Amino acid sequence: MESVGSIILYIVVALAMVVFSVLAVTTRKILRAATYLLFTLFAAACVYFMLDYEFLGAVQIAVYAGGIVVLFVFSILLTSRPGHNSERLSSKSRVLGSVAALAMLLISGYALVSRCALYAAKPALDTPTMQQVGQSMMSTGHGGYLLPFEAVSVLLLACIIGGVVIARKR
Amino acid sequence: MFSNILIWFVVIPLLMLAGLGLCRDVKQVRAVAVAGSTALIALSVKLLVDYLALRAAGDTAPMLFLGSWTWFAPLNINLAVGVDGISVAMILLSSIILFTGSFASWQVPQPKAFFLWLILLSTGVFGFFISIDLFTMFMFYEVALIPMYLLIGVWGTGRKEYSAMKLTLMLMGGSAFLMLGLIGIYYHSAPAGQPLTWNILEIVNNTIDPGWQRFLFPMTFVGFGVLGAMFPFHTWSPDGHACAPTAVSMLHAGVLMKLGGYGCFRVAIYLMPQAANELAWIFLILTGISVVYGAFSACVQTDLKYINAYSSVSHCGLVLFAILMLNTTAMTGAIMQMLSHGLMTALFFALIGMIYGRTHTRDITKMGGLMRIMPYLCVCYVIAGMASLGLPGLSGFVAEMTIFVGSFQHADMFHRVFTIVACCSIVITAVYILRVVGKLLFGPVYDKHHLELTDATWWERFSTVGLIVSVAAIGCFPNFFSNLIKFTFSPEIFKVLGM
Amino acid sequence: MLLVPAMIMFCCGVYGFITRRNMIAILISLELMLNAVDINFAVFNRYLWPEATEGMFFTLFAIAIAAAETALAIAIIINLYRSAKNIDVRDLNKLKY
Amino acid sequence: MDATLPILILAIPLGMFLVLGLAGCKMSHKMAGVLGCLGMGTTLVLAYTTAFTYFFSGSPEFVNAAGERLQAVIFNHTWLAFTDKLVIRLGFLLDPISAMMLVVITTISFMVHLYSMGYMRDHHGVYERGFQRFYAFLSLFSFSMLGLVVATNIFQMYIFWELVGASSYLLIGFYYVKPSAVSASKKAFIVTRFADLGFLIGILILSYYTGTFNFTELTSAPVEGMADVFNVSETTALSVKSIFESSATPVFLGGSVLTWALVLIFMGGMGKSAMLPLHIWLPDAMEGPTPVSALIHAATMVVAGVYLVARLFPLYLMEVTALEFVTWVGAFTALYAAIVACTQIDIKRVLAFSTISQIAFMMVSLGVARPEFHHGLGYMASMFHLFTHAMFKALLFLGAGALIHAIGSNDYTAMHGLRKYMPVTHWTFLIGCLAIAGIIPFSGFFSKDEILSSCLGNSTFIYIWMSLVAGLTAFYMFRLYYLIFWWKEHKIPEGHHAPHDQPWTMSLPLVILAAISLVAGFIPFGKFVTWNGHPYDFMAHFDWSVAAVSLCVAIVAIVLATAMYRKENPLPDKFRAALPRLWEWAHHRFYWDELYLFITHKIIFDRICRPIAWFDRHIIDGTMDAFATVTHAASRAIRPLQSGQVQLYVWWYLLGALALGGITMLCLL
Repeated sequence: MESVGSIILYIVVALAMVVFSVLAVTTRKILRAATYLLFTLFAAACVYFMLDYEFLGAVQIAVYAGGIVVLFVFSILLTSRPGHNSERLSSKSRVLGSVAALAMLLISGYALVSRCALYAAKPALDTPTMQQVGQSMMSTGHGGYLLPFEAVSVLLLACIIGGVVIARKR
Repeated sequence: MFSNILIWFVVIPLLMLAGLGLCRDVKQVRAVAVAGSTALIALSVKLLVDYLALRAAGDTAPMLFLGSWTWFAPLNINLAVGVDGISVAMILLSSIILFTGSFASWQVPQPKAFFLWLILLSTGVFGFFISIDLFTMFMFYEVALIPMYLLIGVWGTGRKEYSAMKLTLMLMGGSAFLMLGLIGIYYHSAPAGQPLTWNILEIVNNTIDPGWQRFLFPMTFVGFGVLGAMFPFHTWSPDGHACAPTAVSMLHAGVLMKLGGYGCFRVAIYLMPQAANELAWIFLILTGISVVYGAFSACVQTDLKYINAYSSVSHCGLVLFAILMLNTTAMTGAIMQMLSHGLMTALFFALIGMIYGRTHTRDITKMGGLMRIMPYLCVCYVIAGMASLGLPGLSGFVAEMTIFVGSFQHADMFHRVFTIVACCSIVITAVYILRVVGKLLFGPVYDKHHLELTDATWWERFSTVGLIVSVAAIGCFPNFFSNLIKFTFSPEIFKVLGM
Repeated sequence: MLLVPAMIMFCCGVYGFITRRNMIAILISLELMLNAVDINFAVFNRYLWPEATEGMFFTLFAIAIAAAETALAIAIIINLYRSAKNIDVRDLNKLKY
Repeated sequence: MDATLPILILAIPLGMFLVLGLAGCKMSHKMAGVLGCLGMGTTLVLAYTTAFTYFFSGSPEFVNAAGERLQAVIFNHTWLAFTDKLVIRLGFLLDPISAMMLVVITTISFMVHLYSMGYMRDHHGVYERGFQRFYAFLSLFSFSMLGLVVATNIFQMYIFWELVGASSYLLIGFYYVKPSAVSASKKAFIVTRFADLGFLIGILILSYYTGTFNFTELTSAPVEGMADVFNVSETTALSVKSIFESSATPVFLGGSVLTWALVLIFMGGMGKSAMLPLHIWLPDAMEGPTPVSALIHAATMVVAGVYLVARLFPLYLMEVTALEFVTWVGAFTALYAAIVACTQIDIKRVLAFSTISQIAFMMVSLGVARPEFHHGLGYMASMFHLFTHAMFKALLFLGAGALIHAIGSNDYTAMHGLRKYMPVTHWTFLIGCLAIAGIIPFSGFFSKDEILSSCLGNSTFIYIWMSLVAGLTAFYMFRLYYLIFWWKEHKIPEGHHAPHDQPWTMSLPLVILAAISLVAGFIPFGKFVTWNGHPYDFMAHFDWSVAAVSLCVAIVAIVLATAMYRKENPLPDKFRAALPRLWEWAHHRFYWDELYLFITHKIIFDRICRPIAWFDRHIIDGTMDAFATVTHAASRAIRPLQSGQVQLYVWWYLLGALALGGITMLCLL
């Protein structure tokens, strides 16, 4: 078993994650939803840290929390009309949605419970250093990710251009 | 590659397409169309002469002018070409009809686009007749079908969208069967362990497993039979013909429907003779029905084009009927009927187009006494009618008689009885042809406005004379054509049947 | 163990995706689901094959692509808003058929 | 014999057809007519030369040492080879009957060409519209008919058989603006076409079993000793014979295959020769110009059926059943047509029914001919009657044409008492009537007498029957004669010229034909034409009792006609009143036309064609359309799924995913 500290950490992180994600999809104010999303994302970053993937956690914070959420906020401000930023959900769709979500939860939960050891110990691992990550990114062959890296960079370029073109004022 | 004469039958239309693309006005379009189709006629005459010269020199190979160029090696697809007497006859027919069709569509609207599609269609037709590779054949077949949709849908009359759609869908349905059949043949084209092939000449050396033949034969026969207007898959033909513009009707009835008969022979029967022998009776019944049924239906139609479309059902039914008899004489008759029907129907449709262009109606109850008004066209119509009802000296007679005599030589009583049933069509044909001639051309003038109409223009005369001369040539010198075709049905085709 | 909150997060995403009508809210739900999946990748990698790095890198790329996708989606949403003055998905069905 | 002459006989009319047909509209009317006459005149000379050579040259090609006439194939060009054995050849067969027919056809045709120069123009000398076309068609007909009689094989005969049918169609419909002419031509073509179907099937059956089309091989077989006469090797002859005598040939519906083949072939002859159930086209064919009726529908084409049976006569001899069929069809037709002829008003219709009746005489004569009796007298009599009938019937028709041309109507009610106005026509017409009535010494007497003799040789019943018909013939012909030329004084309508005789182009043929009708009876026909080529002297076997009886019958009939019709009197009306039902039926030709109209319109059109067309449009096409409709409906039905509501798509996706997950879960349980 793990240390008590890590268990407490786990509980805190898990709770934050669950609570904030639930809040993010149930709140009526869209700006609040974005804020809750931010907290959820932080929690996810914590998970990465707990898994010893520091670089991943850093990226999560930088890209998601730092980039995407900001984008969200800007777009919300751009698109919402004053006093009109709340939406009313019909109870029917809410019921249906929660039924679907619960069913989903049930099925995947069952799969999880029946297949995985819930309390498995974390194997020991040398935290992959930045150097290792960088080398993997830039190398080919087994464990090398040059091709996806390049693909992603092209994709990002395309996104930039696409974004500019789409959002351009006519 | 270009030293092979056959490849030019595809190259010239393609060059014509390029030429049409550069055209700026109507005159240039006409010039390209006429020049190209003249070149094709000249080429097909040269092919005929060369072919006969080779045969006279004692070349007894089943196909001549062979050529093969790899196209897609992993699937053994080649552009393989070669012709025998039947193909030569069909190529000649196609080029004559294309030539006369170009003249018949002298004043078509949007000539450039029209001719583009028309020439693309004829590319497919020529390609189909010269190929001996099943895949290439199928590809050209599709190339010939698709432009039809646009030609009818854009340049047609009446319910053109409906008809174009119906025609295309039914023919596509047929080619779905066909494709299954062809792929099936491909996978049984060689003995186990040997490389597969699409080449007809190679497949024929390997007898396809009879069990598979029984499955593949109906596929291919129905697939081509749809285009050959076999009952009950003929209903695209009346609507399609009725709505198509003149030249398209000509090409379609004259050449495209022949693709069906030719394919039935070249693929279904040539490659799968045992199944053909076993299953012929089913299709004999269907085609026998076509023959009589088409003729009866034609008797009560009032639209000129419908009459001819049903008459085509009857005549093309006779083609398939004769092919299924599986003997040399009847098959020769079938091919001659294709030639004859092609020319004669093209003539019919050309004339109907010309009459329609003047009177703006095709309803025979709304016309009458045209003989006084446009004697030239009407005389041509009478000649076409006479050819259709089988007057000796014109092509219909020799073709039908060859079929009847050939079919009656079949040893089986069932076949002979069906031949007699098919013979009855000559009477019914006379009924509907004379009905039209009597109502349309003779009698008092029905509509006073028609009195102001003019007779044929020079290009119309050119077009009709060309067809009439061809019809009369077959009718007067049938032995030439018969011998040209007959050699193809050499004994080795029938060796499997023990005939 | 870490999969459980991820799973719940995913279901929240699903719930949000099918109930919310604001496009940005939908996008937010989408991000939740993506994150849940990312966590799964990382967890499986870490617990089952600690020596391998595929899961981690997959997550890495997923984050990058998600960022790109979000940026683009937001651009579209803003553009839509400009033309339709509305970002309610139920009213934006002109592209059907 | 050199082939040049025979080739020219066929080539000149054909060439004339092409020239007049293609270039006719460019030349003047007169030139076209002169050209046509010249062409036909040349053909006439050539044909006479050929026939003369055949009958009198004594060349071993044509006659053997025993004096028997042979069949000679002058040339035989392969036209279309179906198989090695079944080959259509276009050839020229000379034998007694074809040589005789050459003479008949060219004579009548030339007369008609000449006559039409006068007939086809009005009283002011203006030529009719389409005059060149008329001559072109006449030439086409002459070509086809000549080709038919010289056919060397049955398929060549069929080819020209169809061609004469087509030229007959074109000529009947010459006045194509007249709806009645159009429908008459259509009727003629379709009825004969239906008969030709039988002919074709007969040919198919015959050729299937014998493996040949050639007349020499077909006809040389059946009777002993024929082979050497017709120049065919004994083995071929025996093989054809043995085919039909062996039990290997199947029996179908109680008749042997040969019987069926022959009956079916005879059906073709019934159509062309207007025998009973298929006779309806001939009276209507009188819508054509009168010279055409004289040439085609009296003298030449309509006897093609007789010629066909005569050509295959040795085969018919093998199957007496078929010959009896021929006899009875002929006998009924003869009586029927004679009765109908007594009640017609239109003079051309009277002549048409008379033609039907006379052709039926020839058929009966062939039907009763047996080698046992006077060496096949009936065959010779039939051919003789064909010859004489062609002459006097052409004469009568041309005479009728002259009358019609003068009066402008076909009805005798518009004529009456014309003898003073048109003496030439009157006298020649009288000669024609006497000839057909069978009065000695006119030609009809001899040929009819021979027919009756041969009937007597076969059965007394037929003899009495045919004598009765002969009496009726005399009666109706003289009824016609008196009603045209006597009855009462001619009334000239106001503002019209008095009718007068025609120009020489019309009178000359009348005189010539009258002269032939007068003397043709004295031709020793048996010396030239017999069924097996063996010369036969009829006069040596002449049966004076038969001759006396037939003469008496004819004279009684003429006396009766004179009494009834010479002067206007109420006797005919009394007769009519006495037998109202019979008169009514006969006047309406026993309602055959109505029956046919019923069958074709009510049954074939309304009960077969229309339902088939309906079936095609609604059932077959409906099924095809239904495929499209169902596909279309299905796509419409599922289209709302593509609503554009993203969340609905997610719902579907989610349901699918849940279902899959659920299934997986259940599987894992």
